[in-house]
Formats: sequence, C-alpha cells, structure tokens
Amino acid sequence: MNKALPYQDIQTVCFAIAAVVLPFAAFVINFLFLGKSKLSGWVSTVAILVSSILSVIVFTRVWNVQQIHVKHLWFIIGDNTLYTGILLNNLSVLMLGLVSVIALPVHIYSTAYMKDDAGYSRYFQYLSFFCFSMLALVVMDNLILLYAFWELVGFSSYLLIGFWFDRATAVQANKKAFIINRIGDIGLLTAIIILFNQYHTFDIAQLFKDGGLIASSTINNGLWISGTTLTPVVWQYIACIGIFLGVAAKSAQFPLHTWLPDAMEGPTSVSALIHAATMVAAGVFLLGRVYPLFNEAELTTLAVIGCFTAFMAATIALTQNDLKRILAYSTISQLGYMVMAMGIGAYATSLFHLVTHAFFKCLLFLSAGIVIHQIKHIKEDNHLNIDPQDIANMGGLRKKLPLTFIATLIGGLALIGLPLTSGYLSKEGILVQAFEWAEHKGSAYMLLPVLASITSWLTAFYVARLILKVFYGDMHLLTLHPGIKIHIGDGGWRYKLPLVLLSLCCLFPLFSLNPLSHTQSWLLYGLSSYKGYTESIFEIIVPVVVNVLSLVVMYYAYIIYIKQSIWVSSQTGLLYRISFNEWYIDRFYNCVVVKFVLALSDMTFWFDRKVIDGFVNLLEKIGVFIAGIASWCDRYIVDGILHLSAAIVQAIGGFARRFQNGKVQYYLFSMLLAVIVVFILKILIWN
Amino acid sequence: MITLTDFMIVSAVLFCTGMFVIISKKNSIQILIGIELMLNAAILNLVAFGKYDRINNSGQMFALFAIVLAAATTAVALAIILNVYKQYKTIDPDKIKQLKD
Amino acid sequence: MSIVQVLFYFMGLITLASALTVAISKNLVRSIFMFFITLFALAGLYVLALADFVAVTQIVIYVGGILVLILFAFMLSGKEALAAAQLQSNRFVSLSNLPALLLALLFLVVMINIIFKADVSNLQWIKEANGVKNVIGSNESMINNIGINLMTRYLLPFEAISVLLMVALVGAAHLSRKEGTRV
Amino acid sequence: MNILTLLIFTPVLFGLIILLLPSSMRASFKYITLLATLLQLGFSIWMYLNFKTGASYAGINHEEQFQFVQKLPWISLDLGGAGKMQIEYFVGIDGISVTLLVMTSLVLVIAAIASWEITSNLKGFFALFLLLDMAVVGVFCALDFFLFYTFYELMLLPLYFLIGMWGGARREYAAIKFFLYTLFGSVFMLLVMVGLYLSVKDPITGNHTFNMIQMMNPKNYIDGSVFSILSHQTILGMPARTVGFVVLFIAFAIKVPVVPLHTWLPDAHVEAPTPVSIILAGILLKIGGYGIIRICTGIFPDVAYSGAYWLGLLGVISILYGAFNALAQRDLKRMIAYSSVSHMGFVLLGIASQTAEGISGAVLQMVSHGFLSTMLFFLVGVIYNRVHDRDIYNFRGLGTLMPKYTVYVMVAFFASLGLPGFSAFVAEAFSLAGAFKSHNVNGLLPYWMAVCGSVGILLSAAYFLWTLQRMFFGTVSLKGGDIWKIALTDINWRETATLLPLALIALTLGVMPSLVLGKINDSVLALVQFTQNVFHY
Repeated sequence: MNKALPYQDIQTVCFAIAAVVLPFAAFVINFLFLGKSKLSGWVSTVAILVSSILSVIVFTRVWNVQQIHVKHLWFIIGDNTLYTGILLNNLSVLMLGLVSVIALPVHIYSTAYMKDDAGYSRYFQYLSFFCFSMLALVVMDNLILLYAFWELVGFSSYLLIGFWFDRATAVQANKKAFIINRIGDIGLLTAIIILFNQYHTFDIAQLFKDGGLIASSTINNGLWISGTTLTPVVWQYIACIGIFLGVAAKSAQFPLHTWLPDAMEGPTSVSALIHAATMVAAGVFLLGRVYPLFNEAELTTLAVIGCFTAFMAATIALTQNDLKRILAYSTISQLGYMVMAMGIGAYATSLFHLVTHAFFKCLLFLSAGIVIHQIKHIKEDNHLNIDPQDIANMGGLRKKLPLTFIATLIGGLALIGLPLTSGYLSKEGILVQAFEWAEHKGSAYMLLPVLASITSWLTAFYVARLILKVFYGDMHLLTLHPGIKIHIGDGGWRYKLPLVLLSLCCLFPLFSLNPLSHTQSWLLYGLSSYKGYTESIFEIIVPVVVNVLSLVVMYYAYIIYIKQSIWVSSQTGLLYRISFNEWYIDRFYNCVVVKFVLALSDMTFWFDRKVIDGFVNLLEKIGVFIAGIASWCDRYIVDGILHLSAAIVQAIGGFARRFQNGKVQYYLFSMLLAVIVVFILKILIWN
Repeated sequence: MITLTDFMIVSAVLFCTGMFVIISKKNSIQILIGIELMLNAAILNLVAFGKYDRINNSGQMFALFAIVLAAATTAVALAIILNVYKQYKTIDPDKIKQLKD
Repeated sequence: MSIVQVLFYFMGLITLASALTVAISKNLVRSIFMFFITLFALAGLYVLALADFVAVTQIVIYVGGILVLILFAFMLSGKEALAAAQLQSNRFVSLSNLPALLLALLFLVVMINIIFKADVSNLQWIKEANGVKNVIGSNESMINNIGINLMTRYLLPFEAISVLLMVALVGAAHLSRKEGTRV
Repeated sequence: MNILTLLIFTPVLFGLIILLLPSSMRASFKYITLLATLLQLGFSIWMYLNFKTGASYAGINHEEQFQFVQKLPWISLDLGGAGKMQIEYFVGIDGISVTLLVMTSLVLVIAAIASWEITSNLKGFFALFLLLDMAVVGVFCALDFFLFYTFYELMLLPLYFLIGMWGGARREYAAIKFFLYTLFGSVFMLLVMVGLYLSVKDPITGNHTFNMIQMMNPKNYIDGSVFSILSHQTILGMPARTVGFVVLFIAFAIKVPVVPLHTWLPDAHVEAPTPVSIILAGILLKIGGYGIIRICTGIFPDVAYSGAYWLGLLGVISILYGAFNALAQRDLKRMIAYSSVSHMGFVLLGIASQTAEGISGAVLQMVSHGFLSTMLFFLVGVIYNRVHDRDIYNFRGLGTLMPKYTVYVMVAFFASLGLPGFSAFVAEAFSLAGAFKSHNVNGLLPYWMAVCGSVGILLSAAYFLWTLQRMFFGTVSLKGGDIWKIALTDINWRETATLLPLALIALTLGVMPSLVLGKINDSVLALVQFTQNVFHY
C-alpha cells in the first residue's frame, strides 16, 4: 500500500476492495459450506447488497474528484516487476457502481426465480463468482490482470450459460460462447503482449493516461516508436485488431456476435445480468480503457463495424419469434451503437449509452423472465408441449401481468429512445454526434449516421412488435388450446421490487434534469472533457426526425399486429429469410470454419498416423529389411561362398572321380597322355 | 654300318607297340606281353649303347639285370593274374575295379 | 649295303612285324607264339649289337623261362580261362582302341622326333669312347669281360638281383598255390 | 549426509526393502512406496524452503553458486598418456532445478497413490517404480555429464518394463516404440558426451572432465579440439558444435516431445498404466525441457543462439500441430497426450526466445504442466478404472452421475486451457510475451511466432470444451448402460486426497507465480546473460 495516501483514500480503496471481494467471499462460502442450502441465495444477495452500497460510496468519493491508484508487488519475472493493484478513476468507479447496482436487483429477482431449481446453490455460486470477476475487471490497474478477469467473466458466463448442463443445447451454447470469446481473448492477449513489448509495462495508468506512454509514442516512417523500442507499424495495427477482436467477442460485434443469441439458453436472470447489462458491456469498457491507442483510421473502422452490427442485429430482431432472442439481438444492436459511438469519437456518450442500456435491457430481460416463467407455469399446469419463449403463443398479457407490462413498456420505450427515458438521452447523443462527425469527415461517411437512424426505426418496429404481440391482443394459447387453466400473476415482492427499481432507473431524472437534451447529463461531464459540437443544427433536427419517424413506425406495427389490416410482405421473401436465419452467419461458420478446423485436425491426425508414424514404421521396416538383407547375405553370400567353394571342390572331385573308375588301363592311358602332352609341349616350346 | 639311330628307331616302334598292347588289350596276359615288349625295347637300347663301353660293359650288364628282373616280375605277375582269376573269374582288368571309389 | 645291314633290317623287320602281330592278334595263343618270335628276333638284334651274351641270356631266360611260364600259367589256369581268353573280340581298329592307337602313334612320332634331334652318334660320351677306343670291336668276345665285371664291379647289384629273384620266385609260388592249401 | 544424495537414494533404499520382503507382505508395498515418496517430498520441500535466492546464488555457469552441492570422485582411472579419467559424483541445484525437483517429488507421491490400481506382480512394479524415482530425481540434480547420462539411461529401463508389463493391449508395441525412440536419442548423446569430454580440460587438475559447468566455459576447451569454439572443427562438413547441439537437442526433443519426434507419446500414454502415464507426462517430458535449458543452451549457447529460429519454429509447430491432433482424438487419454505435445511446445518457444520472460515462462510452464498433466491423467485413470473404457463417444452426461469428479475435471481442463487464476495462464502468457519480445531484445524470433503460438491457446479451448460438452454434459447416456451407471461412482476419499492438492497447487501457482518465479529468476537472468555474453570470448 502506498503510504503517501491520505486516510480518506485508503478507506476508499478498502471499500473498493471490499466491494470486489465480498461476492468472492460469498462464492467461497457457498461453495464450501452451503452445499444445497437455500441460504446460499441470501448470502450472495447480502454480499452484493453490501458491495453495491460500498460501490456507491466509492463512486461518490471518486467521481470527478480524483484518481486513486494503489498497487502491490505481485511477482518479478526477469527484469520486469508485475504489480497487482486497483485503479479508481471515473470510468472504473462508474462501472463498479453500475455492475453492483444492477447485480443487486438481479440477485433479489433470482432468489425467487430460481427457488425451485435443483441447482439453486450452484446458481448463486456462479453468480457471485461472476460478480466478483466483473467487479475486479473494472477496477484492475494492469492489462494482465484485466485480461485475467476478462477471461474469468467469460468463464463464469460459460458456467451460467451451461447452468442446465443436462440440456444439449445449453452445453452447445456455452461451448460456443467460450470458444468465440477465446478468439477474442487471443486477440486481446496478443495486443497486450504487443503493448508489453512496446512499452515494457502492463500498467494501465502509465500507458493510457494523458501524456502517458501511448500518447508519447509516435508512428514514423512505418515504424512505431516509443522510447528506444522500434517496431514495424503493422504491429500497432495488429494490436488494435487484437483489442477489437476482444471487444467484438465480448460485446458480440460482427463477426463474433453469434454466441450471444445462443447464450440465451441460460437462466433468464443470468441473461439479464451478464448477457445484457454487464459482461457484454465489458468490451465497450475495454475500448474506453484503451481508447488512446486507436488512431483516426482505426476508429473509423470501429465505427463502421459497430454501425453495421447495429443494423444487422436490428434486421434480425425483426423476425425472431423467441422472446429472449429478440432481446439478445437488440442487445447486439445496442452494443453496436456503443462501439460506433466509440469509433466516431463520442467516447463519453458511448459509455453513457452503456449505462442507460444496462438498466433498460436488464429491465426488459427481467420482465421477459417473468413472462416466460408464467408461460412455463401454464405449460406445466396443462401439460402442454409448447416453447414458453415463443411470442407466437403469447398475447393479451397486460391484464394478467400489469406491473410487468408497465416495466416492459418503460424498458421498450427507453430502448427505442423516446423522450423522457434514459435511452433517449444517450441514443440521441450518439446519433447527433454521428451526424456531426460525418459532416466533418465528408459526405461518404453520411451513410453511417443514416444507417444508424434506420436502425433506430427498426428498433422501434421490433420493440413495438414484441410488446404488441406479448401484451396486446388475445392469448394465442387460448385459441390454440381452448380450455386451459391460466393462473398467473406478477409474482411476489422479489419479482416486483427489482422491476420497480430498474424502471425508475430507466427514466431521465437519474441522468439528466433536462429530459430533452443529452448534453446536460452529469455523466458526460464526468467522463471526458466533452465539449460537443456546439449549437449544431443536428442537435434539433435529429431527435425530432428520429422520434417522429419512430412513432410512425410504431403505429405501423400497431396496424400490422393488432389491427391486422395490412399484411406485410409474405413470410417467404428473400429479405425475410435472411433476417429469420440471422443472415446465415452461424450456418456459414458451422459449414465453413468449424468444418475446416475439424477437417484440418483430422488431416493433421492423418498426417501423424500415416506420415510421421508411417515414417517411423518405415524406418522400422527398413531396419527389418536391412536385417533381412544382412541375414540373407549371411545365409547366401557368406555361407554361400563357403558352400560354393565346397560345391566347386565337390564338382571337381566329382569330375575327377569319374577318372577313378578302377580301370588300370585307363589310369595308364591318362598318365601316358599327360606325359605325351608334356613332351609335345616341351618340344613346341623347345623349338 | 648299323647306326645307333637305327636301333633306337626299332626300339621306339617296339616300345609303342608294347604300349598299345598294354592300353588296348582286355586280357591280362596280353598286357603282360605288352610289358615284356616294352622291356625288350628298353633292353635293346641298353645293348645298343653298351657297344661304347667296352671296359665296364655297363649297357650289357644292365640289360642282363633287366632280363632277369623281367623274368622275376613276370613270374609274380602271372601268379597274381592266376589269383585274380580265381577270385573274379575273369582276367579282364576293366572288370576288376574294386579300387573304384 | 653290307651283309650286316641287311641282317639288321631283316631282323628288325621280323621283330616289328611279330610285335605288331602280337598287338593285333585276336588269339591269345597266337599272340604268345608271335611274341616268342619277337624275342628270337630281338636276340638276333642283340647279336648285331655285339652283345652275344645278352642275346644268349635273352633266349635262355625269356624263351626258356618267361614264355614257358606264361604258357604254363595259361594252361594251368584251366579251361575257363582259356575260354574266357578266346572270347576276346579284338579287332585292331575298333572304337575302343582308337585312343590307344592314337596315343601310341603320338608317342612314336615324339620319340622318333627326339631320336633324330638327339643325334646320338655325336653324343659327348660316345665321342670320348671312340677317342679312347672304348668300343667293342666286331670280332671281340665280351663274355670274359662280363664275367669279371659281374663278379667285381657289379657284384652288389648282382647279389641284390639274385635275392630279388628268389624273393620273386618264392612269392610267385606262394601266390599261385591253391586256395585250400593255405594254412 | 548431503540432502541431495539423500533425496536421490532414498527410493532405492526403500526399493531394496521391498525386494527383500517376502511376497506374502505384498499388501504393504504400496505403503512403503508411498512412504518413500512422501519422505522425498519432505526433503524437497525442506530444500525449497532453505533455498537461497539472490544474484550470488544464480548457478548456471558458476560452480560455486550451486547449492546443496556434493562432489565426490567416482571413477578416477589413470590412463597413462591419455591423462586421468575424471568422473565425479557431482550433484547440486540452482534455481531452475529446485522448482522442478519439488514438482517431481510431488508428482511421484501422486503417482504412488495412483499405483493403488495395480494388482499384478506388485513387488516388481514397486521396485521398478522406485528405481525410476531415483533416476528421474538424479537427472535433475546431476551436474556431471556422465552422472547425468547414467541417470538418464537408468530411467529408460524401468519405464520400458513398466509400460511393457503393466500396460494396455498394445503395450509391447508402445514400449518398444518408446524405447527405440529414446534410445535413438541417447545413443548419439553418448557420442557427443564423449566428444565434449575429450574437448574439455579441467583448468585445475588439467584432466579431461565430464563436469557440465566447466563445459559451459569456452576457456576450458582445448585448442583444436572437436567442440572448441575457436577452432571451428567440422563433422561431415557441418560445424562440429552445430552437430553436437543438434544431436543433444534431438535427444531431448524426443523427450519433450517436439513434433515430429512425438509419436511415441500418444502410444506410450495410451498403453501405460495410470501411474506411469503420470510420471511420463508429469516428469519425463520436463527432463527434455530441462535438458534443453541446462545442457543444449548451457553448453552450446552459440549454437542455441544462431539456431533459435528453428527451435522457435519447432515450438510453434508443436503447439499447433499437437492442438489440432488433440482435436481429432476420441480416446480421452490420447487427447490429453496430444495436448501435452501442444503445451510443451510453449516450453520450447519460451526457451528459444532466450529472454528472461520466455525462459521463466517455459520453466513455469514445465512446473505447471507437471501438475496439470498429472491431474489429467489421474482423472482419466479414475474413469478407466471404473469401466475400462476411455472413448469419449461412449460417455455422456457424466456431470450428473459424478458431480465431484466433474468439478475436478473442469478444474483440470480449464487450468490446462490457460484460464487465468491457474498456473498455465501465467506460464503461457509469458512464454508468448518472451517470444514476442525476443525480436526487439535479441532479434531471434520473428513476431508472428508468438501470434501463432497464441492460436494454440484457442485450439486448446476447443478440444477441452468439446470433450467437456461431449462427455460430461447433456443427459446421461452411456455405452455400457446400467452396468456402467452403477460402476461409475463418484470419486472416493483417496482420489480426492490426490486431486485436491493438485488443484490447489495449480490455483496457488496461478495466483502466486512468485512461488516459482521468485526461485528461478536469478538463474534465468544469469542464463540469459550467459547466452548473450558467449560471443565476447
């Protein structure tokens, strides 16, 4: 601990640490001592309650006041000393507060929502663990630890998606989620390593503060220069790409967004907390942390991808029938907004949208959870074989679930971004700045804000569709299965309290006293030296046009789904199919990427078996073959020579034997013949 | 004048005749005769050259010895032939091939 | 051509002719008798070579000893041997005799070749013998001289020969005795 | 009594006791073995605690900086004109060995516990086990090349029999493959060892020596000798030192194992009984990595420097290739074996970088992999013991049947795939960081190698998660039906007692890597400095 810190700050730091560690303590207690006990839910809830109170205290003490950075030696590797520490600045305390405050209602809600589940205790272990990781992620002061908790939140998300691990789809989904997140992790890790190589430190404060290492490094002549380290500039791009991959995976940006809709296999409360409000926002948070790293071109790329993601997800959400899937795609769409906002330089507004989105999306999910829960009750009471999440089965629920209806309405309006909601403030802020940015950049860039606006109208349409289909009209189940009993309601206080709390948070007063102008939000002033492009014409035009058209679109949706007077394009059109099949991206991944990787792995295994092992076996065979040759040589050449000489001798003997016929005269004849031959030769030579 | 060469030619012819008899005849007694012919060819030479040793008479002396030895060998040979005949009932040397391996 | 030469050629002719007849004859008994003639003719040649004593010995031992021995052996060996001997079909030019004939002719050619090459009349020792008159004259008798030499210079060979002769005779006698007499 | 000597020879003592006891007492053998390994663990922990750190205890190429040294003349023959043969019993440890020793001792304890499953020929098994124990510990301690080689070869013999006699269906094939592979490596190593011996002279006694530390000093080489740095001798047209390095490297690369010398590993693992698998994966592979650090780069730093690119390339290939192969497996044990290939690739990559981060990461990875692969193989052993099947496709939904087991499997899997909080994460991250940094520090490895290496982390997630999903999650569905369902009981206290410490250690090392890094740091720095200074001679 840094001794120079005043007592007040030490206390603040202790509070922050306590806020982070309390959920972990809850996790440990649940894991070790409260095997199957129902107490575990309350342990976790109390922990997160205390944690959120402490977070709020820390928030008030740090916000716009000071930056606190404490660190402690972790380990030494080579010449590098690694510290573990926490960095409390506006961004981190905002996230700290946000996460714990949102986690609290979700915990309360969960105690009711999960009460009949066999894995109740396990659920709270995971949830507490997630809270710990997420809280730690936002306060960590160095990239390695950031990465560590970055992955741990992915891990806890993995656990929670696969919470019902006996469901095949759930475990498929969590595997997919983790692996896609891993792709992002690899990117992030690579980026961290590149930064470490470049700046020899992992310390976020040193790297990214004003006038820090990043700011003082330059790019010159294709080299990335900082201090004495020179690296080809391409590695700066790769670092940015790596970080983008991390962001894309965690925040479900194109092309790594496909895990998020599948992740809805987890309990709805988990979807609300992790896959809507907090973890998926971690990508945007990371962008905020490393914002100085990006240069102009990279930011533009970021904006394009964010915008495209937003648009694509919105089009997909138009046609989905699964309640949670619609919300998931809307989450992707909103995250696309945030990333785009980062890309166009609207740093503060992006984070502002992150905060507002967290509340209203959490609200929407919790409401959806209640709806699904009740439909499930109907299903179980009547032994029906239906999908409780299919909005085609619902309808007319506003009378049965009034509070839920109101909450959904508030959340939905905030999502559309109609005035008086928090969503209006942040979303209009992004759109306005997008137009201003495009005006500065040139006309071709105008496509971006226009697309974003279109997305906004699409959002209005699908939200309207969702609400109308679920809460208006008549219960479709009743028409399909007449005579079923329906005993449903909003549920107890543990359901109601979170909804009320979050609904309040979705309204404008929390963020800005002026319900119509985003520029006056206290949040924006805290996050950057935000000046805004003052007195721009867009400040007035954009909100008006967007909102008016949104209302038109909603009315259109009302006509389609309630009046049913206009029958929209047939449900087999090309656009419909693209949208319904989620742009075929998942199918593409399955058919191309996964198959390719599996084929590659089969190929390497084949290579291993056939080529390498084949080579080894070949060597063995060659060895045996050589041994065979040697033995053959031994038998036929070495022995052969022996046998041959023996055979020659025998042949000669046999030949000579023929002379030994026992005939005396024959011997004599031979002898004389020899003599005469000698004589003749002698004469011939003599002459 | 009878030259030495004349004697030697006679002796050579005689020798070859004896040799032919030895090789070709299938009768042990005839072979024995062939041997005697060859011996006589040799003796003829001894005698012919013996003319030039008047003091020691070596040629004639050895001719005498040879004659005597021939007689002895003939006696033994005949005895053997008789025995062989008793054993094998033949005097054809080709048919007596116990030595053959 | 002196009478001596005529005699020589005559004798030589007889010798060779009878020897050839011995070789050619199919009849064993006939060839034995032709051999008899050969020996006589040879004795004549010895005489012409100025070796009377050898000639006499030739007749005594060969004709009187060896031939008689052969004839006796032939006759003593009984009817079967005679019959077997008669059976020999001995054509002079037969395929089986051809190698023997060729060999004999080759020998003859070689030997005559050598005889002519050797030029025996001009041999060193013969010239010396001519020089010191160590040559038997045509009217000299060598019998005395032979007797003296036999008892002096050639005593050892003589004795050895006589022992050998006796051994041979004993052996011949031993070999030729009847099977049943063996102890 | 020197503590290292005690450490090395304690198991042999107990092995002798086992040999002397009658077979009727065979039930006690496993306890004797466990006692021996526990004793060893006690010694090694005592050493770890008493191990002094600081720049003056760095070791590497300074004989006086080693600790717990014992140096006795062992074979000392007067060869007349050829000088004196100087072979010493010379043991000592520095930072790099001490952590590996502790890891080894612990893994041996685990392996001893895993030996409970062995039922046949207990006397032979445990005697061989303890012999193997001595050899592996000796390898990490030996500082005399001859002694090192002796232990190194002594290790093969028991392993061959342990695989060949207590293994699975194709055990003979596996044992012979293993034996031939490693023998192939060590035979050539012998030649290089003799070459080094003939090239190096002890500066004090003037004799040829096998002392590894003196082999590291270029001044001790005789002018004009084969491996002398200055004389540039060649063998078959290649520089002699390069040949020496390559031969030693191949010997150790087979152990690591580095692609393409790895194919003995899956076979040996699949066929070996669980305790032997544990020793193979946990310790034996580390001997390869240790040998590359201590001997290859220690004695041939110049070649290691110039050949670093190829080492790194092999490392990257191992990482990716092993990972892809693991993805294609359906035998659980084989999958883990290939994952070992992949993970040990990081070791090679880290060593090749020759940066402090890289080498520290490599050593940490070895220690971490030692524990994790032990755990993984033990876990496979648990399931194999119950139903004698390891095919991933034959199981589904084990999470419902064996919840505790599944927890440990998840811990092991996630730790292996580099989840932060577990040891492998720090190790792999720093191996990669070192590899990346290498380009700027010493220009040895290109940047892309680190990036490719990181893809291996992704793939490891793929195959581990696939296995988890396929085997442990979903509804229960077993090939063996209800019989298996009964047989597949959750883990018992003995297995818990084994797995829990391992999981805790993996976790502890992940949270406090300083436990390892603090001990090795001085040595690593000294090694890095040593390899870079070699050109100043």
